[in-house]
Amino acid sequence: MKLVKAIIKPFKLEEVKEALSEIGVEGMTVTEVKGFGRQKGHTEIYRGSEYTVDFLPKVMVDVAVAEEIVGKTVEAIKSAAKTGKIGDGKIFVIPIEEAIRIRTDETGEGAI
Amino acid sequence: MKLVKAIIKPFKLEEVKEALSEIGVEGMTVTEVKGFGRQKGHTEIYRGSEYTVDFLPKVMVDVAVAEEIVGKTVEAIKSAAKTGKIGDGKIFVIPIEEAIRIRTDETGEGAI
Amino acid sequence: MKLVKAIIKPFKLEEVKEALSEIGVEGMTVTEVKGFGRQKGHTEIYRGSEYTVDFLPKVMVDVAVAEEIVGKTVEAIKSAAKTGKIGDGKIFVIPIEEAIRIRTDETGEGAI
Amino acid sequence: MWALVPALMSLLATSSAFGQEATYETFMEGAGSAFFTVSNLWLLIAAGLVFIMHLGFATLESGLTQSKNTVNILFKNVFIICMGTLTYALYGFNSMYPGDFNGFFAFGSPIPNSFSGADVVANMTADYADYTYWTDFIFQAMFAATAATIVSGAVAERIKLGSFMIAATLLVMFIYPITGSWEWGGGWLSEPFADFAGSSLVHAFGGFAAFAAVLVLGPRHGKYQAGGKIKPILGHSMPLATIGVFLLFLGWFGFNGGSVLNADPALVSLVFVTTAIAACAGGLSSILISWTVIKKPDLSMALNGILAGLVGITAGADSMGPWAAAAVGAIAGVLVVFAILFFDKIKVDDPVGAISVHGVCGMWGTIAVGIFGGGSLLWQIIGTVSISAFAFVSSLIIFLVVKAIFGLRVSLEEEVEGLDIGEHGQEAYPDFQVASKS
Amino acid sequence: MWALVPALMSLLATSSAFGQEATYETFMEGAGSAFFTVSNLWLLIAAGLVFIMHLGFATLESGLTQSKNTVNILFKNVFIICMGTLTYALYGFNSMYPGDFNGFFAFGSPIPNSFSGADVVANMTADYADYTYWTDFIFQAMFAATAATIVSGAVAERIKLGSFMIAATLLVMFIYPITGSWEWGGGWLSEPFADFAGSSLVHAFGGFAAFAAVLVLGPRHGKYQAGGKIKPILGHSMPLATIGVFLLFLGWFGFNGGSVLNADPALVSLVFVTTAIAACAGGLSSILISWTVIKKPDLSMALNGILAGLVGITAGADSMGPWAAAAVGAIAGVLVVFAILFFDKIKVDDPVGAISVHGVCGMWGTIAVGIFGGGSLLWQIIGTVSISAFAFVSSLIIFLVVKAIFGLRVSLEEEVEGLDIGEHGQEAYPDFQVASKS
Amino acid sequence: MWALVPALMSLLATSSAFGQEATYETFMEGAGSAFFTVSNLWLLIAAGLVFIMHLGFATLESGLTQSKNTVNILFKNVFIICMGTLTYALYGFNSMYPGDFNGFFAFGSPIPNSFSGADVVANMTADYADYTYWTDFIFQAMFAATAATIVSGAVAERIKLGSFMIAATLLVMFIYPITGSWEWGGGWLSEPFADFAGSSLVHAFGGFAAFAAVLVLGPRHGKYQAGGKIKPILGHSMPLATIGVFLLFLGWFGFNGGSVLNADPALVSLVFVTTAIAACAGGLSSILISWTVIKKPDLSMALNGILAGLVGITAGADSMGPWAAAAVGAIAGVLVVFAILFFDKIKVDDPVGAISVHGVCGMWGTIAVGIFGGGSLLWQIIGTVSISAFAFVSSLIIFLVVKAIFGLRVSLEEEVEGLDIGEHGQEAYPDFQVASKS
Ligand SMILES: Nc1ncnc2c1ncn2[C@@H]1O[C@H](COP(=O)(O)OP(=O)(O)O)[C@@H](O)[C@H]1O
Ligand SMILES: Nc1ncnc2c1ncn2[C@@H]1O[C@H](COP(=O)(O)OP(=O)(O)O)[C@@H](O)[C@H]1O
Ligand SMILES: Nc1ncnc2c1ncn2[C@@H]1O[C@H](COP(=O)(O)OP(=O)(O)O)[C@@H](O)[C@H]1O
Repeated sequence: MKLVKAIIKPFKLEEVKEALSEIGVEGMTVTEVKGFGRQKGHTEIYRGSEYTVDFLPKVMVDVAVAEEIVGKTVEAIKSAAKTGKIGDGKIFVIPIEEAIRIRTDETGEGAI
Repeated sequence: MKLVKAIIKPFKLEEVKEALSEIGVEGMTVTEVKGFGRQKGHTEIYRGSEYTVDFLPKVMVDVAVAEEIVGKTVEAIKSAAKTGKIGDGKIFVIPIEEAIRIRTDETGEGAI
Repeated sequence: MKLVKAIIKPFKLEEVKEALSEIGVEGMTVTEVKGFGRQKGHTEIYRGSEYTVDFLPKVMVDVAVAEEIVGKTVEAIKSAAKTGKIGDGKIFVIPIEEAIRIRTDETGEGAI
Repeated sequence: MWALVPALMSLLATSSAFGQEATYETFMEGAGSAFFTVSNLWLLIAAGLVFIMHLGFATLESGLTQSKNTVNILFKNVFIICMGTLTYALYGFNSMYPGDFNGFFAFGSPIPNSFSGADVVANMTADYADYTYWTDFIFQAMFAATAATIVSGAVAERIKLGSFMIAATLLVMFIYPITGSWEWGGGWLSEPFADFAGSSLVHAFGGFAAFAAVLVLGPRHGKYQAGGKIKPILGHSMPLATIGVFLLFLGWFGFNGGSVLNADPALVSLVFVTTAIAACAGGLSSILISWTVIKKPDLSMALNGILAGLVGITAGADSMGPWAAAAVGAIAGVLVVFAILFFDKIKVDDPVGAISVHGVCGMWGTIAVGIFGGGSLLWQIIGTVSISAFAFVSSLIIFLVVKAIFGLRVSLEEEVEGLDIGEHGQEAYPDFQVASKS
Repeated sequence: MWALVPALMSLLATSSAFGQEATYETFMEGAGSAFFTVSNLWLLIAAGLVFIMHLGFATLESGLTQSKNTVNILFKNVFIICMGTLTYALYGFNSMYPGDFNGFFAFGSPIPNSFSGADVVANMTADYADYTYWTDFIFQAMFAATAATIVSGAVAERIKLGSFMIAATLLVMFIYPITGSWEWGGGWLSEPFADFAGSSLVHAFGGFAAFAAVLVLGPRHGKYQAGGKIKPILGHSMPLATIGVFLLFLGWFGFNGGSVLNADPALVSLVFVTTAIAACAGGLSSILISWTVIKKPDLSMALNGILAGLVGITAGADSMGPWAAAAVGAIAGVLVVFAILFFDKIKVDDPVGAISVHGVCGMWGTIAVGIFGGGSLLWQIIGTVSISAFAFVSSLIIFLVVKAIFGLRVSLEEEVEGLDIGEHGQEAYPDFQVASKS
Repeated sequence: MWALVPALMSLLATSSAFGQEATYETFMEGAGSAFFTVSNLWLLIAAGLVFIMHLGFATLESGLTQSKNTVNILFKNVFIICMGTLTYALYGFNSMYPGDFNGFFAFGSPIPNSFSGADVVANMTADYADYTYWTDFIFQAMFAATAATIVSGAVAERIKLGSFMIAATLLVMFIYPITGSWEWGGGWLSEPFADFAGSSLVHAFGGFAAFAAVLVLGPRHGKYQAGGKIKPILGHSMPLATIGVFLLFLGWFGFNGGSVLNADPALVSLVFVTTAIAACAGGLSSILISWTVIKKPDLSMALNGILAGLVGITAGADSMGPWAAAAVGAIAGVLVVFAILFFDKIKVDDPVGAISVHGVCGMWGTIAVGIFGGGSLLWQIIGTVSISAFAFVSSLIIFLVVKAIFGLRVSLEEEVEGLDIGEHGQEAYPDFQVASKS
């Protein structure tokens, strides 16, 4: 199993969720995060002083999936989240050694 | 070492924390997240339009533990977080290659 | 590639960000979290009842880096985040099997 | 006397007796009309000030409770002002001011839609009072719903919306006018008992009704834990709570100042001074006590202290000087801190401290008139105990009956999830990440 | 008659004719001055109450929109009150109250900087009205900006700041005084049409101007989705919205009560009663209807219901009794619920419900005077339709012209990101984690 | 003359001389009592309006500072109003209005608890003024605490709570009445210097006291960085800040309007107009300037501009016409923007801009009376400089002494963590995820 961790633009969340549903992914966990990268933040002003907000709001989607659909998952996220403009975000694939569903004690791929 | 990543119902956090303390886990990191899964969100209403809130508030607990207590840790979380109803959440076990305590430069299992 | 996951004190974020920039890390993702550990929370009071706030505000920094700069990255975070006082936080190194930049479809180390 | 005769055409459009019109005009041209006009205006403005207390209660109560129940609390407060005003027009006003009656209870009836003929003079001139019938109604109507609002805070975060709405309506429509008639309606308590603006009739009434409701309802889930540990359930916004207390302080100038029932310069100004001084003394003494006892300067206690001072001075704002008022307020500020700690100890869970602020300090304020205000101590005690006891028992019955028929508490699951989603399907702050609901 | 002669020195410091000073003094010593003084004071206080409605609008509108646009909404409201008061001084007041004119349109001119000689008496005593010229100006000025504020809410979350500021200025400075002059300025509608405090002249005017603006502007991105699905875009703070409605309710006592234009006890007190009763009836009927139709007790509908009742009674607050007012308010509370649902169905995107509350209920209130208030039904319809149509057409032209020259909408990207960053480079809540901007 | 004699029984209950009672009654029945009654009522209502300014300050200051210090700011504001009112009763009022004195300084004494015999007439009728002694006290008391409130904002987010409470008490109790007595108490500045409602006596006083306090205290950690870079520390809630400014604007109608000290129609209405116009002109000119200079329409600057206009017109609201007021306000709106930028440049860290708004614009407003209001320019300058300098020096001494004895600043760690946890052990928004504390 893998944990597919995608950092995307917030307004793409709905589309990513739908793309994942379509390929049969039934669960995911979403975190509001702040991203720092090539996309530069904007300048804000407060009582006359300018300052740069480096961190941009992003959304992190964590999806645990079975080995065989990792490719499809990455693909689904990628095409749903892409705008082609800087700051679209990243996907990281991380190994999961075990997964457990708390409610049923199921483990392994059945749990996710 | 492993990172035990548990996504649980928010009101179970206190019990999970206590269960972990009991088996000697001394640290953890908690994040507010939004979960999407088999448990369906509820319908809300705003000025006459109904809409479904898909994402439910969940809490993600990250605990780094030594190899030999991974089983106990998972067990502790599982029994503390279980209500038996849908939406109880998941536990994922992820490998950690190195751990460092910033304050002391300790590394490895001593650091966690 | 590795995911370097650092849990630090919030007011050290700026310095950590700069330390990472200096060694050439160009991106990172930051999450507000609550930490539980050796550093004990403080006592608060509400209408006459005392209670302990166990969870302290922390910031989690996720940085994906190429194998060869993992050491430098950990070092940079460590020295920037250290105050020497309890609660400085932890760094965990986690394997990443694949990384994708959504905008360009680049994969591997070029993506991060 | 008055050069300019106000156009009454429109008011009297539906009235048949055109010949009578002259009489209101005659009165307005006469000597007494200046004081009448000023007094009437003052009572209307005072009604506006009392109105804003409802916003004060709404913000105070929502500030001192959790964000997952905010829509529910706001909704209850919006409902209460609407329901309170209408039921008072329909029944309460004439039940509370019945004219000649047995001194204990009178049936109510709707206010009229208009006056005609001689009734205009009887109701719109100094023949009626220093203000018109309409002014009388609106000023009293703004007070009426307060009792329900006080209860609203104490039962927050766990009561079924529908059940609360029924119970609150019964309380405001039928019970509040009864005790009201005892004193202000000329009933058995009207002499020598003295409760100027309602330390007992409004506040102790509300506080003890709340007490009964909380006993029937039980504490919030998780508040009182095994081993006697108390888990504080924090209010979600101190700015909202502070806005609430300042608005209540402001409104109290109308609550007390308007209760003079005319614009008499000496008395209204004295009331403003005693009201403000008691409030400030209550705030300071609460700060002092909480700093000493709890070891931290507690904002929620300071806020409650101000309210305690205001509730305390309500009975005697017209009958004592500023330094006596300071004493009354300061004692109220101490009482409220210990009362809150006490009710928590005996596991009476009152999220906003309504029982302590309104119940305990309402009693204290009434009794204080027997100490500092020249009233009969015995009668003050008889009065406040009678009113509080009647409120307590009536409320107990109402809440028990409503509980038996409709149920009172939301399910544990809904309580944990929050009443905003459970009862309303709405969130108060959908854009913000709200912390773990526990 | 008056023993104490107020010191007028400073006021008249710049006036040349010292001999005239005696005349104002003479008037103030005379019989009529008591009613004049009270009435003048009441109108000034009423002006203060109307002023606070602008805070009500600011908080209501920002509460009912997303947190990423909060700075923008607050800024617009701050701008509107500043701009509205100054342009009214510069042009509007004298255009709206032109004295003798053709009945349809008059040019405006700045208010004077001071009066001297005989002008003092003509403008500062009962020769002018039951209040002074300055009182007249400030009371009317506080009303003036309301029309723009109503539009502000309807076009929120997508309009360019600069373009809005220009359109709002044109509307408030030049168009609002025109319809105003028709009725209040003694123009062609002044008889027998009756619009006491402005259900049509202020509210329907604002509502229909907003309607035109929204048609030109289009709905917010994502609101109306493929397949007819409506995606609700949630307001970010129900406490702010509730504060807004309570402040508006309070301010309405000044809005309607001050429109009596003197302190006549009978009429002002009747107006307070009808205003409060209609508001409460509107709130209750909206609660009832939304609970029945939408199946949940909806706070936002309850709040809109109160406003609907207030807008509804504005035209006839002086010409009907409390129970007629209750009927007017209750019907308004039903109307507003269906109007909001209706406008959403026809894809007119109005984030705060301004068109329904002010436009629809403004019309209803004006017509209701022909039913309950003894007015001519035909003339009431003619009046409200003329005013609404004129507002609609003028606003349509203004917004189309501004669109053609400057553009009206922010870019889609800015709309998604929020206007706070886009237009102001500022955030409303920088300390809080705000949910995914969508 | 007056038909209805108000019941004075209760007031006089403690008075021995029953025979004197008739005299107040006689006065109230006499001719002069109508104007007296109206004027007295107006001053009481004005006192209520000034009271609400304290809520305005509380919300403005907490809105413009970080969420980790919100409980602390609210607490200070609650404390200030309580302490200010009580110390003014205890000492300040009689020190500020000492009757005959040397013109520079007088000791104070407590206000009495009641009046009896001839004193009733002397203090409760036109023998005293156009209002009663109690009215005089409460109106002035509401002003008194303002000076401390102004300081409170400037020293926010880093001062020790206890030390602030001591310094503020000394300032309000002993120093404010001294400069107050110079002008309003009949001291050396009372002629020909003109400061109508206190541009200097209240605002410049507060602003310059704040200036001294900030110099002693130093800037917030991290504000001024190496290399001259300024790191803005953002206010956490623009809605709170906006609520604050609207409430202050409203309150200013009482602040200035009440300072007429009676209900004279011509003068009070002029003051309402000049006050509103100056505020709006200040808002607009700040918007314009900040848009031009900073390139963005800055809400915080617009809000400060309104306050600048209000502070500016305070000295001359009674002595100039609306267009002169517009000029005064517009210039204040420009001044405040540059003053804020200037103080930031010289590293005087004032989180809410109090020194610029109250200090700089208070001076400007006083001087403006010498330009537009017919005052002596020389004396205006002498007056405002004397008052500001005295405030600055006194405050410097107080804060230096308090620093030496108790320390002034919280530890760096506490400053970073926030004063809410550090000083109060409480959080303002426990349900919300608050961003990284830096
Ligand atoms: N090395 C990294 N480790 C973790 N997160 C990263 C890293 N680089 C970028 N990110 C995340 O991805 C987001 C987008 O990256 P950015 O460099 O701005 O644009 P792009 O994805 O188009 O290359 C960042 O805001 C950040 O949240
Ligand atoms: N594949 C997944 N990857 C990541 N998180 C998941 C996944 N499936 C479920 N979750 C998380 O677990 C929570 C509970 O899952 P759900 O399917 O609702 O119920 P259950 O845990 O009872 O199967 C979800 O809200 C989500 O946060
Ligand atoms: N085993 C763990 N797993 C995950 N996070 C941990 C663990 N132990 C500590 N942390 C995180 O590190 C933070 C600091 O740890 P703490 O024990 O307080 O101090 P120190 O880092 O000095 O040892 C905690 O607040 C928590 O967020």
